[in-house]
Amino acid sequence: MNISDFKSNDEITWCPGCGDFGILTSLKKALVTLGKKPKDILLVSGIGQAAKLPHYIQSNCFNGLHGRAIPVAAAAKIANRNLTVIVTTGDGDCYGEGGNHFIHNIRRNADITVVVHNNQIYGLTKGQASPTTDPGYETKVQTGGVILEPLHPLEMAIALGCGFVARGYSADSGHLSWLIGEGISHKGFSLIDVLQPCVTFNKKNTYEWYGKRIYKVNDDPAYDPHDKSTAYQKACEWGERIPLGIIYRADKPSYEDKSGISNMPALAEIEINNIDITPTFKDFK
Amino acid sequence: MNISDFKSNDEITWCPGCGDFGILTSLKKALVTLGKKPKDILLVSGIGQAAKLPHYIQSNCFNGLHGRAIPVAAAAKIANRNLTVIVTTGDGDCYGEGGNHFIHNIRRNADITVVVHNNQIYGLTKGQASPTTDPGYETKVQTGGVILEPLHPLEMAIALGCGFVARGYSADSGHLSWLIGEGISHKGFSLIDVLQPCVTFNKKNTYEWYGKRIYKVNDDPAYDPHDKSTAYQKACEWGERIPLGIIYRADKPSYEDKSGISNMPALAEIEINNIDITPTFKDFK
Amino acid sequence: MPNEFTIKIAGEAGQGMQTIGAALSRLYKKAGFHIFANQDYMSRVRGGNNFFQLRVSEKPVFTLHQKADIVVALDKKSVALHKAGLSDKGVMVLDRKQSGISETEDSFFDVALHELAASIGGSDIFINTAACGVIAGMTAMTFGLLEEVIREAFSDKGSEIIEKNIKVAKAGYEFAQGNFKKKAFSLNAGPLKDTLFLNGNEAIALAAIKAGCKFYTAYPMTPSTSIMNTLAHYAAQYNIVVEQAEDEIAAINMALGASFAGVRAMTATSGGGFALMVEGLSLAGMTETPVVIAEVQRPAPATGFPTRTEQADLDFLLHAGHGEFARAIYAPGTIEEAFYLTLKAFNIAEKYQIPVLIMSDQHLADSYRDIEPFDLRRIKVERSIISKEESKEVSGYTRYKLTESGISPRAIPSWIEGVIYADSDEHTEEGHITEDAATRIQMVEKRLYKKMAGLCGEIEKPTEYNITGASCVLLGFGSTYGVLKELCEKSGNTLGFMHFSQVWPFPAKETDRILKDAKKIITVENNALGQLARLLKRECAIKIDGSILRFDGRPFDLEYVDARLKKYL
Amino acid sequence: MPNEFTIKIAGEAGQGMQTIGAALSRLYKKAGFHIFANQDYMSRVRGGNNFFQLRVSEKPVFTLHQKADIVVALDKKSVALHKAGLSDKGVMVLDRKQSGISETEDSFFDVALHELAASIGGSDIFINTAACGVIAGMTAMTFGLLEEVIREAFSDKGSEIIEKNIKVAKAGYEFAQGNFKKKAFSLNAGPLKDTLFLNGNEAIALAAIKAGCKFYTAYPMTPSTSIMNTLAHYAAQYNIVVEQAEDEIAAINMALGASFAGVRAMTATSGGGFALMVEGLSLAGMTETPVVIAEVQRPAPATGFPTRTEQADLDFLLHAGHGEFARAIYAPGTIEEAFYLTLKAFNIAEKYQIPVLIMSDQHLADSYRDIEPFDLRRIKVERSIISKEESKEVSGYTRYKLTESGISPRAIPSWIEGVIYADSDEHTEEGHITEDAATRIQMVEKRLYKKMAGLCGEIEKPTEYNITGASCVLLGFGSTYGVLKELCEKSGNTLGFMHFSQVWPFPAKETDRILKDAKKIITVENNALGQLARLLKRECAIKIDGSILRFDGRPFDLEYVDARLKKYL
Ligand SMILES: Cc1ncc(C[n+]2csc(CCOP(=O)(O)OP(=O)(O)O)c2C)c(N)n1
Ligand SMILES: Cc1ncc(C[n+]2csc(CCOP(=O)(O)OP(=O)(O)O)c2C)c(N)n1
Ligand code: SF4
Ligand code: SF4
Ligand SMILES: [Mg+2]
Ligand SMILES: [Mg+2]
Repeated sequence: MNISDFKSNDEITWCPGCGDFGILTSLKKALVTLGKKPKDILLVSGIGQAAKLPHYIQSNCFNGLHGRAIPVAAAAKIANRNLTVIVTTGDGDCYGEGGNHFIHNIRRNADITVVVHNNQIYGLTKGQASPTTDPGYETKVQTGGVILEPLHPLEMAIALGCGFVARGYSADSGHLSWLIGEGISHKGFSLIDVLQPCVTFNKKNTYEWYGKRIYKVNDDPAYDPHDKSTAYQKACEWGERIPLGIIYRADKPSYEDKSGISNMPALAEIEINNIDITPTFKDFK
Repeated sequence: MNISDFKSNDEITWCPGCGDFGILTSLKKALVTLGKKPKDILLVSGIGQAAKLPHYIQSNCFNGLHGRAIPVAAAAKIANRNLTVIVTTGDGDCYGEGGNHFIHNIRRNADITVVVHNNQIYGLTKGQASPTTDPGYETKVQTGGVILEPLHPLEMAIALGCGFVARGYSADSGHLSWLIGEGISHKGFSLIDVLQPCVTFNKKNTYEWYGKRIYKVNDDPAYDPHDKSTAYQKACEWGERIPLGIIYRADKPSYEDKSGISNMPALAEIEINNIDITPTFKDFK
Repeated sequence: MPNEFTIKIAGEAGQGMQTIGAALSRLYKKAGFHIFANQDYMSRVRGGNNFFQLRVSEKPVFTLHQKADIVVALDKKSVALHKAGLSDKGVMVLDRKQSGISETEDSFFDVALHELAASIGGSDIFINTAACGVIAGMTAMTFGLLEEVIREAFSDKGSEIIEKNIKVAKAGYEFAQGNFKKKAFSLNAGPLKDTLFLNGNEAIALAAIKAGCKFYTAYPMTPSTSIMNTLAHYAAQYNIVVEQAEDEIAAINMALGASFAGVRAMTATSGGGFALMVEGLSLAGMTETPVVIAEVQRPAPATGFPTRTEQADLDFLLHAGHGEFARAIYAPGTIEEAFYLTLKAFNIAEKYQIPVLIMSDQHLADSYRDIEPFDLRRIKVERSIISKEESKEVSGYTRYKLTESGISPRAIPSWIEGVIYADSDEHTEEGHITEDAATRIQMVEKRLYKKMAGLCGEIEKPTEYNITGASCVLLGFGSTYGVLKELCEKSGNTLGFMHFSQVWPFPAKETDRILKDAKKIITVENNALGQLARLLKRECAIKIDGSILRFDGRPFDLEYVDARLKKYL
Repeated sequence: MPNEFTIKIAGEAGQGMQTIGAALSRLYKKAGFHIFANQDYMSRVRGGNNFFQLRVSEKPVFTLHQKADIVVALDKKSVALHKAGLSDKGVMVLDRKQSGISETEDSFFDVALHELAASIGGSDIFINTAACGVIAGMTAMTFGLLEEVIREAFSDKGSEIIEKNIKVAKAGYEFAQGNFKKKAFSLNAGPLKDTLFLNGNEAIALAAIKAGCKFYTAYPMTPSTSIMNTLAHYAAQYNIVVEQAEDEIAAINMALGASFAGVRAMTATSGGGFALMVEGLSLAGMTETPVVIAEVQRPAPATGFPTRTEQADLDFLLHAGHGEFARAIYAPGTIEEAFYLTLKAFNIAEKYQIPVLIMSDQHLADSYRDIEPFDLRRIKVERSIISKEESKEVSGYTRYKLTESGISPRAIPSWIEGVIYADSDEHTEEGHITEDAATRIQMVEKRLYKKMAGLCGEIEKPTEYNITGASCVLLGFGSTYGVLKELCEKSGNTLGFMHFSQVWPFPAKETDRILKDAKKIITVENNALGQLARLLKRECAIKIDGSILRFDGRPFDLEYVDARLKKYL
């Protein structure tokens, strides 16, 4: 498989210069590197600019409701564990409308990889604040500037016990595709929050703004993503310097392992034509 | 005002021995200590055993939908900031069905106090796992024992930037009523997670079980709840020892302050009979 | 009350009415009687007042009476609360001393249950067993049968406990034989039959297992939860994943994800939880993903009466979801229909790639009846996917291919060589987002007109009984089946009935044909608006003459309907 | 096309069609013409093909034509896409060089917009201004008027920018005067009027301000978002809190919390978001908490066409929510109705303590018309709470006191000395949880029967036009008002219409009375099921003869309906 095998015929509708392009490329690269076939991949998304991504890649796709990608993805994985399941979602989709599924699926820990196109704005609906919009940023709805504390996705994920917590940058495709590859290889829920400039509606967190601040934690050989307390400190960093990389890692059994389905054929492949329930009748006699 | 002024005539339907009684008493005590009047208090709840509490106390009450107490409470506070708004909710109500509101209202930071009766089980629906049920605990639904990572409410609240994060114990009413009082006095979203034995459905986390493990962080004069990293470490503690007390504190402006409504009359009191919108017509000419 | 009697066991939540009821049910079943049992309980775990009611008969029974012949009052409150619910010659079994009741009445049969349990068993916990013994004695059962029931019930508790229970039961039995003088409650047992005894929720769960449901997800909500409990109990044995969702939105979306990935999937809830699934229902319609949803109704709005019964979500289920798409809604009237229609629901959902709803209610969910074992050949599992075998041959696959029937062949991801795009936006045949007007029209026709046309060819036939002869025809759907049936049978030729176990697509033509000469038509509905009557008005030509409605959270009983029928006859 | 013409400005998202449209609208309005403007856009931020369409007329206009007389094609794709949409003598304004179009056609009017903007303004960004100049020239406007419009539009941009724009506009204007030879597009201006120019969403927002809404919360969703934008814009000035919710469930529950606490509260969304509010709707019904909800429809199911129009949620809104409770649903047909009915919605919601829905759609939401300034005396703010003053006298308050009207006096927490219990369970008059059957019956009667009876006395009168004279009467609700009105007026006496701006409670008796002698009745609906026809079938006695349906996401235009009417005439 090479990059062109993942090319979709659908027209891309993102704005020129949008950070989403970099994520698309990085994802394709990661899939090529991992040697995955389109037929074995399932991309699940909600609604938003980010959530259009599955149409732009040759792979299975379930483009569902705004905010509801993660439950679809987790269940699809459980039902057919032969699939490599990846969620492409936005900061609104995942942390806003979909917040409850985000929390509880970290706990559930099915083997899915969640790539959040975090442009710190609602792109598709034309520029309202998202949960990660910086305080003070003015929009048509937040006319006096955002007054809510931004949501800290990495801190939250660590607090919830997520086993793979990473941050990438859409403009650094080499690094991002590596992160996505690692996320997919991690068994369990993997979060990759991706800084993604929205050139149309986010006039603050631009390529330049991010470019000045980002650095890679994994460049420091002493950085140990397995150490929760170091990781948590690192996750708190946001401002003058913004860390990229695998911030936190913990190995823990996945949902599939704990539920026992890892040792069964994929549920979808179990023959159902002649299930005999008569042995159970005795319990109702 | 004294305790009897807060007595409701409604029959209490909790099981004898339920931890909820201790919470009810503690709440009343706190209100007496703070010198609040029933008419100025609004208790908001969802559905569950915990959520029945507002009926058992003389005060205003909005007993709404399962999982949806917090948005009701935050908005009621914003609309009528003369009210002291307290949410009484369960671990399922608040962290399960209501998880998304929990997250985002910590960010919103309206001045409400959220008391979570955390019995680590769904009581009213007869004993299914809640988000905080200990791993391995068997129920009629979790027949092989709980396999999801428990949700860590205190860690999460800190990660979200909650300004008041505390844990109480229903059987220690003196301490709990102090915590509730502090929570109410804190300006902004206050979380008080209360360990609450469910004598009917939680056969693991009993009075005895908790009794052996709890200790009070604020007994240690060196403990500084303002230090986020210490607080986060403390919040992670669960097992042989379980910390009680004010785990984390941070002073930050409330929603009311940031939105400017603190400087206005309560919204509910603004006269609306003769609003003149003609000056605005010019914008549509 | 010839050939039957009704026993009601009442007390506080936690006093074990269900345990007694279950034991007595087994007893009478073993004795060759027919049973209809229903439950009335409050939304609390301890205290209050609940009851378990058991109608025991020589002939099959399908519904309940308003009054009980024997009331077992396990606490003081029950005596006062259920006195009015005693039949003419009814007997109230009570422990006057324990309940602190000084007065006495003709109907009272005082049994020192408490003392009996304590003195013979050594503990209060034997009260239930003592009560069983008393009832067995009062109803002329042989003690051997009761002993059998006790041995089975406590089989995993060790012999000491078993023997103690038997001793206590015996004492109660003998006390009744010695002291209960009225001999009103003796029936003639029929031949012993190999029947099943289960409730509506259990029937739905068993059908889901049989249908090959491999992924069940739900958020607990009374009165639907026992579907999940039953499936969880058998999950390991039948290779089913039962996953408690974080909320109902997750449940419906998980069910859709699992279904898309290739398994048969189901969820269940009650009205409030279903309200949260409405967006997902619309998603199922748009993405053409099969899913089976059981909505076990309870009185609403909002939280309402969490543990009681109502049929007020008919209109809601018919029209839930933004936009227009095909759906099917079944409304089983009996335990048997609950089973067969759930099986059918899975087949239809998969065939038409639509959401299928099973509309039940607390009364059907929690009521038990003895029934013939299910005929497992009656409805076969009919798969409507491209099988793994066939998948090898597939090329150039498009998920939403336009076809005559509106149904596009459905492939499973990873089975075919190609890829599958499912999409919630309006989409092309490939499943990509489109803004095209012509495509939109084709897709609406596919999802709505064409699928509805197909579904109309597979409508479940309504039950008809004595339509032409009757001077009044009663109409109902869902759990009212039993009361309609028994009333009509008892009425001689006066009454007829028609029962709809499928309410969408509605069998409009069939109904007009069947009812065209009906003299008078009355709907019987557990709601306040007469929603079935409204639906008939919209869908059919026939005229409805009135509705008998009940919306106090309680099920219909024979006498309730009978009394209200008078004005129409 | 005597006395009017239609201009369509088409191009990629981001090319500024709306800017041009807005400027031209102001221009023609200043010139004394009447305008109806509608928008067609895709669910993307850049690229694709969108258009802004402007109907300019000597007489008031309420709807659109299928074809445009002038199409301004801002990119190559637009030329091909909109050629078929030109009227007989229509002109396509295009920049052939820039768009790379080599062929020419009779209808083409080639203007080197790009060159003109670059050479005179010094930058591409002046293309829009250049286009305005050209159109002004083609339609015989005086340049002074255009200059005025430009000065106003750029008033905060500094004089340099203003002057540049004027220069570019002038060049375009002169080019058109010099080169555009057909003089088809000259109208006679009427007297200048002091009208407003706004769209349906803006009208709703202004009404909310006037009604005293102090808490508005919503989650962004096209096409409802501009209600929130408008309110946010004026929030500080009018002391309103506008709070973006984390999801729609939060929005409805926040609105209820604020309302309970004493303010008038509102939320808005589209079908998918409303689906998430359904449980909250039922909560409003049960707790008797007033709330106003605008549902601005778009084509569904699921995500559907996010930026297009449909009226397919009628059935859904009528029946949304588990259980039975009273609601009112308005379906404004014009900008004016959007305003007045929103005002009424707040009064009715508060008076009956119920949820009130405003059912709009993308077409009404995004379409502009020039209208008379709202008559602010027509609908007064009518408060139905116990005022702060009155609260001092209140004692022994119970929230759900049973009354003749079903309406219990509503106190505000902290105003009265006592306390208030609101409850989602079935409750007593005090608002405490109950399990009592008799109370249940009283409360259902209160929330449903009694309130509905009251609401039936305040139904908004349907608009009727030429019912008796017509050989065919058209029925519609919501945004179809304009097309019905103009068609009928043009038809002489052939057509009549009846428009429902309130669909629940449905004016059934009124409708039967009005339509009893109608010769033929046809509904005109932007949906696939003919939902209005179904509703009429259920609620009324009259017979519907057919439906003209459109469900491709586009609004009706005069010619579309006219063509489909043929078969009925
Ligand atoms: C239930 C529902 N509510 C609201 C919307 C409208 N909506 C579509 S995308 C979106 C936000 C997108 O933001 P984000 O997820 O950050 O994606 P982005 O466009 O920024 O990539 C919203 C609010 C919807 N489609 N469905
Ligand atoms: C939408 C909805 N889903 C489900 C329910 C059923 N339900 C009522 S209470 C409850 C759980 C209660 O658990 P918790 O919040 O922990 O309260 P507890 O009873 O343990 O105090 C559930 C699932 C409901 N009422 N509404
Ligand atoms: S609006 Fe922003 S996020 Fe959306 S495509 Fe354009 S640049 Fe990207
Ligand atoms: S079930 Fe548990 S939580 Fe509920 S009242 Fe009983 S003891 Fe308390
Ligand atoms: Mg975003
Ligand atoms: Mg709990």
